[in-house]
Amino acid sequence: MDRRSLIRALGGAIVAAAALPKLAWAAWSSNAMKAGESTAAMNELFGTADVVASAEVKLKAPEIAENGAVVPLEVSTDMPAEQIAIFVDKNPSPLVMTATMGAGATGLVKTRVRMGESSNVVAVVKSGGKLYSASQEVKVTIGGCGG
Amino acid sequence: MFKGMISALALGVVLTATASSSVESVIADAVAANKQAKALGHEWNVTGKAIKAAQAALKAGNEAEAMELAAQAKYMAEASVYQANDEKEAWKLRVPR
Amino acid sequence: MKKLTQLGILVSVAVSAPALASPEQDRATFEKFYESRFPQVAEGDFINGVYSILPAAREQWEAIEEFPPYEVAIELGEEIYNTPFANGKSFADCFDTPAQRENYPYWDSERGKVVTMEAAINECLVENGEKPFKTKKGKLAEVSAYMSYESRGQTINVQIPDDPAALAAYEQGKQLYYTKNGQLNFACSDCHMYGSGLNARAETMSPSLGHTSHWPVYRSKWQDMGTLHRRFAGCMTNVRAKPYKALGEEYSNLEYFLTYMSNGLEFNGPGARK
Amino acid sequence: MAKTIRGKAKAKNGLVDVKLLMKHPMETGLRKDKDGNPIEAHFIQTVEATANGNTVFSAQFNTSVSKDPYLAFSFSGADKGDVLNIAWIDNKGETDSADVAIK
Repeated sequence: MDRRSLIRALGGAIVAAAALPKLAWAAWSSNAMKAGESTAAMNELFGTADVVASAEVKLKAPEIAENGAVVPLEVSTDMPAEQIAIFVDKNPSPLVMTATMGAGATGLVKTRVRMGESSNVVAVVKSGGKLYSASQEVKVTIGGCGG
Repeated sequence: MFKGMISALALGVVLTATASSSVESVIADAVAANKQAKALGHEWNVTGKAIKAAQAALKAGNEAEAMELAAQAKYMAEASVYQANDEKEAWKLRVPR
Repeated sequence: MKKLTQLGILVSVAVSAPALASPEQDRATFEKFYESRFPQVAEGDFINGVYSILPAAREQWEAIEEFPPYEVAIELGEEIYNTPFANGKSFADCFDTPAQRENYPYWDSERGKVVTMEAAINECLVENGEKPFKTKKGKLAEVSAYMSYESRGQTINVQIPDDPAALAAYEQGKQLYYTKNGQLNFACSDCHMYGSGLNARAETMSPSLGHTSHWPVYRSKWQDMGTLHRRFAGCMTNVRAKPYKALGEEYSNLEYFLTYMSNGLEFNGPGARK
Repeated sequence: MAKTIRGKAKAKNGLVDVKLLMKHPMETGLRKDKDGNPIEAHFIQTVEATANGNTVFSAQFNTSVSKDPYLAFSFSGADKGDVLNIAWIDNKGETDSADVAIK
């Protein structure tokens, strides 16, 4: 299922779903994005939730978030990576983002995410068609010292 | 020490207030004391709200609640004046030598 | 006869020598307090606030600093700085260079008051027939962010001239710093001196040495830039006191005292905080 | 649409390090405004980075990505002087794009 046929398949859905804007590039994986639970989101995104924890995947995440609205995350791997996805288990929609490595891209993604509450953060790397993961518990505290 | 003193004083004020002066005069005392605290630079941001709550309860006609809120407002206003006067000298103790 | 008068002067000076320590003695004691409380902090690193004493939090801060949210404000500030007023002049006519942090806050003897950089920005507007900016955030914070960015690396060097009124302003700022306020009954020193490094809920109290080096600040809590006086007001609200006015005398004197305490350190604004 | 994309792209021994900051409210649709009515979801859904004609990196964001999203990645196959084009589209169909010079 390469990208072009994916778009054609989704293209049909989009037209059926009335006046959504015609997306020129990779379609937005709405089923995966809307899934309310990590495993379901993973299944929607990758077609499987069969993932193995691996030291090859490095997830840099804070133990205690300075601010739940801006949690800096970094996922990196030396494996040849096709896709990287980040899940925050306890978020309303756990799939936070997914990145597809294009021509020459290395296995690296940095971003800043929102976390509603303390939760396990899972990074999944797709390499050679298989899924590898790393995870870490990130605590989110109620900010502020008075008031 | 200071915290314990606050609750003791609060209890004392509430009891005597219900017995004697009416709600308006307690509110007036609170407003006066709060103005004094403001002049001394020690107005608390909770006092104004308590005064408004007391005035609203009074307007709404529930006398008992208004008295309770008025007494709290008066207590807070007077405590902030006490803090201002006490701190005129006390701050020097915190300057490192 | 001349000798006698000299003697007279000498005596009067000795008698009226201020019982209070001089600002410079205050500063030395202030600095020694923090250097002995946090010996692990490298020379000059206090300008990074709580991140100078919290390694884990510092890592997250450095990740944010890779592309800090205040960069937007710096660009907007530069635009405003160079945009001519209705009368054709611009901020460039008020300031010879945007890098002004090292000249502020200063004691203005004619007007008898402390002038902060943010106040000078608004005064420049008023002098040119423009409306002053709002005093806690928005355009004032943006112009200040641009000017602070241009001033990075300048040494903090607040002067207290030999003028009793200037010394009084310094003493008022100092008194405010050590005075308990609000229903929670805290003084700045309770948390930021004697409590520095300890936690209030999940927040670690930052040390006051270097406190005013990195303003204005983009706080992710505000999702916005804010000036130092916005932070003073926020902190006083935290202890349930009614805050004073931004750019008012109380906060300007407090900034005068606190910045003097950090003399010798470097300006590194604008900053990013939680 | 005011310039919403700020980028830094540095080429170093064959790799280009890219850092992006995009100005966008990233409303989750779960927030309410001052008078209590919910604020509509409004967030960047896809970001595409192309250099020398091919897509080097693309990302899909969900509502959990922070306001003014930050995105960093690295790729090989371009050098100083080349241009990296960044484009995004959000759930309302609004878009913006910008060229980032590789230094």
